[in-house]
Order: sequence, then C-alpha cells, then structure tokens
Amino acid sequence: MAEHTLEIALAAGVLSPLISFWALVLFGPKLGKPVAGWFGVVFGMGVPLACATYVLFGWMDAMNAGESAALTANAWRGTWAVLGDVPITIGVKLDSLTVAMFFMVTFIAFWIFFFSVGYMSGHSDEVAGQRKYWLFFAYLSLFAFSMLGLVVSSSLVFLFIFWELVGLCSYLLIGFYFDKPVPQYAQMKAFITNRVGDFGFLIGLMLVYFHLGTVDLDEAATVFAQQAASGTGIFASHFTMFGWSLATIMGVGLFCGAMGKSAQFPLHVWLPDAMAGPTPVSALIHAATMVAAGVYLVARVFRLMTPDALMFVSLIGCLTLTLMALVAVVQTDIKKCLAYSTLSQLGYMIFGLGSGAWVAALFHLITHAFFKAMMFLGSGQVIEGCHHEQDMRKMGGLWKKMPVTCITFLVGVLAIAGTGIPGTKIGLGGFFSKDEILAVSYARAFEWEDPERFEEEHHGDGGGHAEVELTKRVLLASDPVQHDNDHAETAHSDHGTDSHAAGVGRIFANTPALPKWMFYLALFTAYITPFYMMRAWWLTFMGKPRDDHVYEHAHESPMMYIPLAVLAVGTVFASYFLFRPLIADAATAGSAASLVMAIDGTVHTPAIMAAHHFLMYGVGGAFLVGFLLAIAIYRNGLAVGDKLKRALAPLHTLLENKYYIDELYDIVFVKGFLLIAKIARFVDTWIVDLIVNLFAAAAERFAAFCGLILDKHGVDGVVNGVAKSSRDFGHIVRLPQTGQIRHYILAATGVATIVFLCVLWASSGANDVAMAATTASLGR
Amino acid sequence: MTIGLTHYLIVAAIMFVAGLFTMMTKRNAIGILIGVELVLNAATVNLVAFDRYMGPDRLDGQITAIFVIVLAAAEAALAVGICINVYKNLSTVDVDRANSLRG
Amino acid sequence: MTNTKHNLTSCLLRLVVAGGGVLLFSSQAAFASEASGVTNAAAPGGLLEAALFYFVALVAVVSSLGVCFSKDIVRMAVWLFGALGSVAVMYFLLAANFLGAIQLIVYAGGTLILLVFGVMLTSKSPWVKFECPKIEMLFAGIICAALLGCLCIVLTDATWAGTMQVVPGASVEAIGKILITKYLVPFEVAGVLLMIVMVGAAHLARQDD
Amino acid sequence: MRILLWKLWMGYRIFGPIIELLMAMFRPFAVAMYRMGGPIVAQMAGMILISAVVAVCVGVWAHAMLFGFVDESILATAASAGVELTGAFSYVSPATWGLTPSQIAVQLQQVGGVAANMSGVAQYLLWPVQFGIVRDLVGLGALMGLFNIIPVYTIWWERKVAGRIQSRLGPMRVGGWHGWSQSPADGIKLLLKEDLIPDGADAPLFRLAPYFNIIPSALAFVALPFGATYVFRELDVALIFILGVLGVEVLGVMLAGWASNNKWSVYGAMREACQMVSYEIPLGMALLLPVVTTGTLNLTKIVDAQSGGWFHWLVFSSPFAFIGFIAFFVASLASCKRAPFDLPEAESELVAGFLTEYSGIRWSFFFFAEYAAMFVVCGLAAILFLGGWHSPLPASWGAALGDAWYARGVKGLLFSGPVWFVAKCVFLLYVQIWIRWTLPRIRIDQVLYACVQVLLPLTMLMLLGTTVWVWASTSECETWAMVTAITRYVLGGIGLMFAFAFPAIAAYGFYHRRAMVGNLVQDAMPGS
Repeated sequence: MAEHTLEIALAAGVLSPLISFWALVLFGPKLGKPVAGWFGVVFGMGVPLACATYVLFGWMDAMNAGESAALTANAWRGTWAVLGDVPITIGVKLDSLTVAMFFMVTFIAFWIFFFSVGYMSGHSDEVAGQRKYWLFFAYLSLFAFSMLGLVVSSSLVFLFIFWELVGLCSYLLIGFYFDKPVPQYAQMKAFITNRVGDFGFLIGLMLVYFHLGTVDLDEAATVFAQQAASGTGIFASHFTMFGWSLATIMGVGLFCGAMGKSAQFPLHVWLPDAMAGPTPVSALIHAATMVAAGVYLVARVFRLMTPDALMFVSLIGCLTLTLMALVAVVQTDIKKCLAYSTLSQLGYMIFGLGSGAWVAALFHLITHAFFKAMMFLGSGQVIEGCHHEQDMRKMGGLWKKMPVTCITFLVGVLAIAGTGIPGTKIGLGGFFSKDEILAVSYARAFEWEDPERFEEEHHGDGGGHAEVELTKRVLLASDPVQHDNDHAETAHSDHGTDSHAAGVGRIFANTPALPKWMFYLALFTAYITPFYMMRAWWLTFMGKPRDDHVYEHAHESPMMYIPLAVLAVGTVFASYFLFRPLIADAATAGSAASLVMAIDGTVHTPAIMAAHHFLMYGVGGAFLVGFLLAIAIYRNGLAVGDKLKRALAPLHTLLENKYYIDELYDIVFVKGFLLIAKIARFVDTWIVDLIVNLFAAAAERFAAFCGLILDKHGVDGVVNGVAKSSRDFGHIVRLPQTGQIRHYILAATGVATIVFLCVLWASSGANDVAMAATTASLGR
Repeated sequence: MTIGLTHYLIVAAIMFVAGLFTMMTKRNAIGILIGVELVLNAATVNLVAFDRYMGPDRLDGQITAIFVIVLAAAEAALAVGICINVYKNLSTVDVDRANSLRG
Repeated sequence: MTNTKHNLTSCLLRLVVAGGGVLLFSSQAAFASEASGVTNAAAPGGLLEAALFYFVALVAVVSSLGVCFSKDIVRMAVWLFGALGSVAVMYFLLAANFLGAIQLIVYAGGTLILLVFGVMLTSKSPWVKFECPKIEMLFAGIICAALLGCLCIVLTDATWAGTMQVVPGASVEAIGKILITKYLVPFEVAGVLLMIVMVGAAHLARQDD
Repeated sequence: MRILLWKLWMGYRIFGPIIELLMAMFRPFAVAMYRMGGPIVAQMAGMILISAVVAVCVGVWAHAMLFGFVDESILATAASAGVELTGAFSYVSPATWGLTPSQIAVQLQQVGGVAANMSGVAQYLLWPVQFGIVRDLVGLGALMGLFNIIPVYTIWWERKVAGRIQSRLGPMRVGGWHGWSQSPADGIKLLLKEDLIPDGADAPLFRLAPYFNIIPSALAFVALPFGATYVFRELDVALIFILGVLGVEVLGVMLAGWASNNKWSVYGAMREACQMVSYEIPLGMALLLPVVTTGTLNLTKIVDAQSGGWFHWLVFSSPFAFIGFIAFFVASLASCKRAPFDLPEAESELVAGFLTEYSGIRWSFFFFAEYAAMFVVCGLAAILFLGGWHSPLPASWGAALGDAWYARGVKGLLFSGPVWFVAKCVFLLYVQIWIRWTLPRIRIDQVLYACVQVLLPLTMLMLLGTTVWVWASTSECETWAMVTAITRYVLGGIGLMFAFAFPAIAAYGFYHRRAMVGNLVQDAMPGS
C-alpha cells in the first residue's frame, strides 16, 4: 500500500462535506428542492462513506499484514505554527479507533442524510420556504465536516477547534425552526451549557500547553508519563484545589468538555431540550455522533488522566446513568424518552471509561450509535406519520400501520436492553458492550482493594496470552503530592507499590466503598433500561389505538424506512465482529503508558471471570425482567400505569420534573441575579433614599428657618460674590478646554517642547546633551 | 557624502514637525488626518533607519514599521468613515463645528 | 501657432523630466538590489546614493511643508503623496525593499485614495476652505520651530549606542519568516484589528434606516 | 553654486533660442519630407511595417543574446580567475570585474566558437556592453521606445479589431496599408492641439494629473522583465512594486476628475476610486497564487520556476491556479479601466468621465498610460501564469541543439526569449480588445457586486486552495505526485485544446467572412 494513502482518503473524507457545505451555501438556492438534498447526501456523506469504507478495508488488510503499527507511527503530521516554544501540530491520528469511529460516523450519518431527504421534503417549507431546505443540508454537511475532523485530529488544539465547530452546528441545527420560541430557547440553552463545559476543556488545554509543552495527543501522553515518573513538570506543582493536584485538575478540565458535549450529569439539561430540533438532527447529533464526541475525547485523553480524575469521571458517569434512566421511566414524549435513554447510555460509557473499561465503553459507544440512531429515526417516522404527535399516550397499535418501523424499533429496544443468551456469544450489540462495562467495573470495585493480588492475577495467570498485554499498567503512581503524604505511612516503596495503594486517589481514598456503590447503581440501572424501552415501544406500537385521529393518519414512507432497515441490520450483525476487534486493537496504544489502568473485559483472568459469572446470574435475565414488567403494566393501556403513578405520586413528580434541576438552575443563576438586583433596589429605595429624604427634610426645615432671615440679607451677598468670582474663574479655567483637537495638540506639543528645552538647558555641555538624547531616544 | 543615520532622522524630524503643524492649524477633519499620516510616516522612517544602522541581523524596526503601516491604514479607513458620518450630521467637516461634547 | 509652439516644447521638456524620473528611480533601484543578495559595485555611501538621498530628502521636506501650508485640501493630499512617495524611495535606499513596495501599495494606492475619496464625499463645493485663526498659526509656528530646533540640536549632537554599521538588507523571505514566528501574536492581533476595523467602517458607512 | 546656476541660465539663454529656431525650421522640413516620402511609404507600407516588426523582434532577440553572452563571459572569466560571482548578473556594474577586450576575445573563441580573425572587431564592439551605464542607456532607450510604441500601435490595432468586430474596416487611409500610421498621425495632431484649461478648474492640479497617470505606468516597465537577462532592474519585490506603482495611477484619475470642476469628471473619478480600491484586493490575491507556488516575489525567479514547456506553466499547475488566472485577468481588466469595467470613462453616460475636460497632449497622456498599463498587466499575466518568456516547446528539444553560437541563437528565438514574452502579451492584449468590443459595459453596482461577492470570495478560495495544494506538494508523497501530474496534464490538455481551437475558429471566421457580414455570427457558425 502506498504511503499515506489512508491519510489522504481520510482527509478527502473530511474535506468533501466542507466542499458540500460551501457549494450548498453558495449555490443551494439554484439547485432547488430535491437536488440540493441529494447533493448533500452524495458529497456531504456519500464520498466520506466511500472513503471510510476504503480506509476500513485498507486498515483491516494492514492489520492482518501486521503493518498497522507502522502506519500509525508514520501517520502524517506537521507543524501548523509555533507559539512561543510550543509547536501547534496538525495531523491525522490514524489508528483503529479513528478508523472505527470514522466508519461508524459516516455510515450512520449517510443513512440519516438519506432519511433527511424524505423528512425535510415535508418539513422544510414551514419556516422560510424553500430556503430552509438547502440550508438544512448545508448545516448537516458542516456538521459532518467538523465531526469527521474531530475524529481524525491528532492534536488537541485542532480537536478543540472542531469541537467548537460541532457545538456551533448543534446550535444552528437545534434552532432550525427559528420561528418557534421553543427551539430558540433550546439552542441557546445547548450553546450556553456547552460553553460551561468548554471552559473547563480550555483550562485543561492550557494546562497541557503550558506544562506538557505539546498539543499532540501522543507526545502529550509520553511527556505526561515521563513527568509522572520523574515527578517533574505538572507533577512538580504543589497547587491544589478541592484536594486535587494540578495534574488531576488538567484531567478533570479536559473531562469537563466531555461533560458538556456528552451531557453528563450537572450539564445534561440541554440534551432533552435539544429534541426541539428536527428529528434527523436528534438522531445524528444528539444520539449517535456529537454526544459521542465527549466519550471519544475521554478515550483520547485517557492517558492524561490521574486516578483521581478518573474516579471523578466514573462518579459523574454513574450519577448520570442512574438518574437519567429513572427520569426516562416517566417520560411520555417519545423523543424525550429516547433522549433520557441516550443520557443514561452516555452515562454508561463515561462510567465505563472511568472504571477503566476503555474497550467496552467505546464498543458500547458504537453499538449504541447504531441502535439509538435507528430508534430516533423510527421515532421521527412515527412523529412524521402521526402528524407531529409526540405524546406516546395518544399512540398505540401503530404496528399495523407501520410494520417496518415497529420491527426495527423493536430491534433497537432489544439491543439497548442487552438481549442475549447469558453464557453464550449470542446476543445483540448492547448485550456484549454493557455486560463488559459491568464486568470491568465489578472487577475494579471488588479487586482493586488489593491491587497486588490483582496484579499477580493479571500477570501471573495470562502470561502466555497476547491479549494480556492489553491490560498492562505501566504506572499506577498517583500524584506526587499524594505520594509525599502517603510516603510516611506506607513504608514499602521498592516496587512502587505504595503508589498502588494510593491508586484510588486522594479524596476518594477516604471512600473505599464508592466504587462498589457505583457498581450497584449501574447494575440496578441495567434492570431499568429494558423497562422503559419496552414501555416506550409497547405504548407506541402495541395495544389498542388510543387516539383515532392520530391512528387514522399514521403511515410510513419508503424513503424513511430504508435507512431504518439498514441500520437495524447493522445493529444486528456488524457490531461485535467488526468493531470489537478494531477497538481492542486501538486499546493497546490508547491506554498505553497511562497512569491509570485499562482493563479488557474479555481477558479471562480470574477476577474478570468471577465478574462474568456474577453478571451471568445477576443481570443475565435483566432484560426479561424489565420487558415483562413493562408489558405487565402497559398491556392494557395506561390504566395500571396511572394507578402506579398515583401510588408513587411524590417519586413520580420528582422524576417528571427531572429532579428540579432546571428549576434549580433557574433559581440559583437566573433568580439569583434577580434577587441581588431586588436587594439592591430595596437598599436603594428604603435605606439610601430614606437617609437622603431625611436629610432633605431636615435641610428643608433648616433652610426655611434660615433662608428668610439670614440668606436674603447677609449670606446672599457673600454667596453671590463667591459664585460670581468662581464663575469667572471657571470661565478662565474653561478657556483652554475648547473642544478643538488642534488646541489640545498645540498645548501638548508646547508643553513637550518646553520640557525638551528645559532638559537641553539643564544639561550643560555637548556630551551631556548627547548622552541625554541618546538615553531618551533609546529608552535605556 | 556618506549618508548616515542622522540624515534620515533629520528628514524624519522635519516631516514629523510638519505633520504636527498640520494637525495644529487645519480645521478640516481630513486635513488633520493627513497630518497624522505625515507624523506616522516620519515615525516609520525613524524605525527603518534605526533598523538599518543599529540593528545587526534583526528586523524589529522593519516589522514594527509594517505594523505601523497596517495600523495607519486601518485608522485612516475608520477616520474617513467618521468624517463622513460627521458630514452627514453637521453637513460639514469643519472640526470647529463638531463641538457638541464641548465642556 | 504660438500656442502650439509653447505646447510642443513644454511637452517635450516634461517628457524629459519624466525620463529623468525613470532614470533616478532606476538608479536607486540599483542599491535596492543589494537586498536580494546581489553583489553590487555601487556600495552604500557612494556618490549616487548620496545624490539620490539629497534629492529625495528635498522632495520629502518640500512636500511636508506643502502639506503644512497649502489651503486646499486636495492639494494637501497631493503634497502628501509627494511625502509618501519620497518616504517609499527612502525605504528603497535603506534596503527595505519590501517596505518600500508596501508603502506604495498601502499608502499611495490605498490610504491616499481613501482620503481623496473622503474629501470628495464631504465637500459641498470644491473650494470650501476653513481657515484657522492667525494667532493660532503664529503659536503653532513658534512651537513647531522650537521643537524642530531642539530635535535638530539633539540629533546632530547625539552619539548613538549602536554599531553604526550598515547591515545588509533583509530579503522578503526573512521578513515573512519572522512575521509568522517571532511576531505571530502581533500579526494575529493586527489581523483581528483589521477585521474589527472592517466591521466598524462598514457600520459607520451604513445607510441610516 | 551661484556660478553654476548662472552658467546654466546663460546657457539656456544662448542655446534655448537656437534649439527652438532649429525646431521651427525642422517643422516645415518634416512636412516636406512627409510629402515627398509619403507616396513611397504608402506603396511600401505593408512591407515596411512587417519588416519593422521583424526587425524589432530580431533586435530584441539579438540584444538579449548579446547581453547574455557578456554576462556569461564575465562569469566565466571570474571563475577562471578563482572568483565566485553569484546572483543575477545582467546589470552588475563592472567596477570590480571589468573585462578587457582581449579577455572578451578569449571568451568569444572559447564560449562563442568564433574564429580568431572574426573576433577582432567584435571584442571592441562588445567591450562597452558590460558597463552598467551603457546597459542602462540602452535599456532606457528601449524602455522609452517601448513605452511610446506599445500604446500607439495598440490603439491602432484596437481600432482595427473594433472595426472588424463591427463588420467594417477601421482606419484605412493614413499611411497606406490598413491605415497603419493612423495613430502616429493622431499623435501629431494631439501634440498640435490647444491645451485647454477650463474656467474654475484647479489649474496646477489639472496640469499635474496626467503625470500621475503616465509616470507610474512608465515606472512599471522598470521592473517588468522581458527576458531572463532582459530586465531593466531586477527587484526582489518586483511584483508588489509593479502593483504599487499601478495603484498610484488611480490618484491621477481622481485628481483629473476633481480638478476639472465638472460634474461628470467627478463622477468618473469617484467610480474609478470605488472600482480600483475594490479590485486591487482580488487582483492582489490572484497575484499571490504564483507567489505562494514559487515562494518568491522576484518575477525572474517566478518565470524560472516555469521553464520546461507548455505543461510546466503555472496556469496548469493546479485547478486553483487555472481559475485564479481567469480571476486575475478579470480583475486586471478592471484595474486598467477596460470594458466591461470602463465606468470611469463611460462615454455614453458621463460624456468621457474624468477625461471630459482634457484635450491635446494631456488627453493623450491618459491614453498612453492606459494602454501601457494594459501591456503591463498582460505582461504580469504572462509572467505569472503563462511561463513568461519560455516557449511552449519542451525544453529538452532545445537542449538537444547543443551549445554552439548558432544554437544559442535558435534557442533564444525559439525556446526562450523576449520574443515569446511579447507574443504572449500581444495575445492577451488581443483578448482584452476582443472583450471590450464584445461585452456591454456593466453598471457600477454590478461592478462592485462582481468584485465583492464573486471575485473576492473566489480568489480567496483559490488562494486557500493553492496554499493547501502547495503545502500538500511538499509532502513528497507518491500518490500526491501522481495527482498533481495528472492534474497538470489534464489542465494543460484543456489549454492546448483552446490554443488549437482559437486559430481554427479564427480561420473559419476569416474564410466565411462574407457570409458573416450582416448576420449574427452565431447564425453562420457550423451547426447552427
């Protein structure tokens, strides 16, 4: 294979959507309604998909031939600019993860573009007529460009640039129906919330720039590992915040970006609201790709994470996955329900990464992208077919009208629920990925108490297996600050095991039970997920029609269900055999030389085996439990559900209002400002004014007393005299203030000249003059 | 006949003073602008001359001169825009008439 | 017939002047070629350079004074062109070829046109003149003369701390390189500034609704 | 000093009248000569014109060859003496390296292959050519000559082409063969015309304005290379120097419009200012394409980068350069005030725009400037995009000829020389004229629209594309090299197609000219 061919193909795949964007912006109106859409499909995504396919096969060949490592090492990169001493690199990150992500994004996005042609043909004229049609595809193309750019960037700076571009596209697309108020607020909310996260990202980026001195991902990781080993650079800093060292803050900062984009717990509020955008956008951006960018970022900066930072990641992921799954249970809007499910699944991924399940989290990302995109498209189909009815309570029995949608949606439900036969290798995507995340977190929670034993098991047991190499941890050193503190306590330091003991981190070291609780929460959610998904499916497609009007209109169109079918097939087949090996391959480099440990769930160490056994009995049947529960409750419509709702009224209200987080933000941030303003106003009105008024009243009385007697006769004369003289003086003083710029210049130059003359005068002798002039001129 | 640094500096000084004089005595806003351009040019001549005679192997003077030229161009564009706006409001570019903010 | 005679001779004379301008310019360009690394027999400090410098300095000084003392704003602009053009030639003499060309493009081809354009847009009748009070002229004259005197005294007496060696002129490439390495941040800031100015100028020049 | 001034003054007092007297005597003499020589010239006119053109070509070629030879001699002699002279050599003053006639003779025999007995005269003839002042004088003469001849004959040619396009003959009477001396005759007429200055005009500015136009366009020739060694001054910033001096022309037009104290003139001036200030930007951006590709502002080096024949011309180097060339040509039309951008003059709307009040020689100065500027921008286009003075023939054919003196001659004439440069310029000039007499003038808002919304984004895009292209070409990747090669040949093929189609269509039109008269041309074209 010729050198750099794959990079060129990747670059072509990235640039083609950009060309499509410009072409649509410039010539969109001329292309007209269906043509602009097809143009977007072909150039915005068709070409990248072709490139991605080529790259995928090329990469597979290279992997089989054992050339992939060389290709990764030789991947093109150059210096874009040098800022200070730090080169700002630009380049292509060519490894299995990129290839897999690139293919996943292009494949899903292609079918969503395809779907959009059908979807927008009915929707585009709602706002600004034909104009919006091509604009939609232009935005989609720009999004594709930025997302693909994000995936292939090898430098953090370019990753950040594309990251922001992605955010911009999200903003533009959420508010696509800009004449309605809801999308406007939703787009602002998304944008502002993302900025909060990006601020953290920027802080992390600056720390990387200043302390690691490079912005290239690989180089940064190398430098980070070196600094960790030698305790220099960022590890030499004794700055701490919340008990975190600077290195941890760097990791947390970088993760903050992911928190915004992947909508993790405190910043998750924008994602459900973003469902106000067109459905293909929800499917593409807010389910499959953009939100996955955060997970991708965490995977990429995994090597820059300290154990403390990773624990934070894990905690955030765990909170998100549990809380959002519970909210999903009570949602009645079909898209909102999917949105909360997405949040929960993203929480799974982040939790997985935080627990060290690098492979499993990314694998889950890809499987999730397939089935969630498909479900969103299915919901789009339903909404479109039911005349923009989004309330599941008004649907029901749609399987007769929309068989393909119904079946594909069911496939998605099964996949997300993790359907499969426990103990075998038969199952849908979610079955493998979620199981692996849980297994790794189990191993992590229960085995890490005794890291030495874990180490022995990992190394001693699987010495012969090549795969064990994946699970290596080069360093488990914690922060040097931590190191110093613990040094006195843990005397044995020969093998670096003291730092192993501190591996959980400084804050979290005080809460050893935390990983276990997080594992239990994730386990619990594994039971909830099938329940709410089956609830959504059942309410929508099964049972009796609950609203005749909606039912009458329901229909499906081939333009829109072809992508559904394709993605369903992809969900069923492609994932485990295609993507799992690719990501496992990427894990070698992706987590090499990191301070934290990446654990491959398929490696059959005793710990992982134990986890698998536990899970097989613990959650193997979870999907059945959830399904049956959902069917039992909603079999005959909403009656049972309503009863339950009344029975659990407080809980239901809490969940229905999403834990009042939006209200909390409103109270703290919006109302807080208003409150401050009100307090200020109160102070002004009642205290300051009162004092002033009191003084005024007193003065008035006093003046009334004095004025008639003293003022008229004695004081006036004096005052008028003073006033007149001061007025005259004022006139004199005002004279130079002519308002004429030339007078000011005149005055300034005059003064400068006089000073100059004085200096010349003061320095006697030619040499002194010269010296004075020289120093004055040169500023020495 | 050797031309040294001082020669350039004196020419620049004359231009500088001429520019100042222009700024002091013109009532036309654009006239003042022309004076400013003259002053800036005098400054750049100084910069380049110092660069030539005093800066071995360094281009600081020339680069600074380039930035000055850039700033001067930007300033001229804005100032002409302001002049045109003043003209729109007052029907003249006489700076003596533009005294609404006078104290 | 007398009229035509006058025409013919004056035109021929002017053609000769134009040719002389070309010659002068070309001879100065000979120095400028030093910057491109070409060996040059007429080293700096030679007679031709001195002659050219004095000529250009004369033009610069006369033009500057013309700017000061002309009443008509368009004539001021023309005098300014004289000053700017001679400064450009001075840059060539100082082996700053790039700056010279930039000066021609930006000042003579851009800024000056803008100024004249501004004049045309803002004068009601061609010969409107605003005169400054005589007393101010007097003050300004005294101050400027004093300042110039001081400057000249200092400049002629000064001994400079530098090497006073004529350094070889830099090539365009060197300027370009230093501009995007050492001076990258100012360069970007200048770019942002130009952007802001563009927006600002467009805003100022908008039509009132 | 006073004595010197006094001497000068006295000299003028004495010689001034004598010169004027001589000129007054010369005038009837010239008329008589013209009356006598006129019939002869009229009969032989075609011959004279053609032979003059050939003579100019050969002269230019021989001139360039001669200079090149002397340069080589200096280099060779210096090398044999162990001194290394570097850099462009054509106008280096020989104060350090002067050759003696005998050294030249040696070089003639060694390098030129001239027999010893033949070099006797040549060595003394060649000796002065090595001195900068001699070269400058020769070059100055050539420059002034060119600067006079180019506008005069372009005007004549334009009138002929305009006539043909409008199905008439154009000037036919003055000078015989196709009215070839129409323009010189017009020039004499303009010289003799009264020099009017309108009442209320700003007289000094009115007089000054034409010089602001004509001197910059003459200055542009200073840095414009006609051949590898045939450049008056080789500047390292030649490109932006030319751009800068051409930009000064606007000032002349604006002053002319302003000083005329005429409404139409001011309108013309304002339009010129608007148009030029906007079009300089896309023009400059398009100029940057070759600069980015070759990495230099030196025109000679830019041409050197394009040597090797048709497919190595920069216009074919990338699709961006191809489109950029077209954008450059359009912007250059606007910067020369040529139709369809001739708004400053706009005879049908503004009488004659800024030229309204001008007459006589001043009026013709503007025209000289305009046509000279046309030539300069065509020259820039040829240098930057069309390979300058290199012929389209592959350089390897030239290399096969060897190195003898006659081979050099053939190479200078056929492969690389000023003749080719002039030919390319003349072709582009023809395209400009052709466009002027084919396209209608567009409105000022359309002009600005075309600049700001079409040309500017286009050139920016092309600049970006070229940058990426060049940057990609530095990667030394085989696949990319293949891509560039294919692009080069595809674009070159398209160009070649045009190059063959152009004369073919012209020949077809000429053959069917009778059928086309009185018809729309497209009715008479094949396939209609």
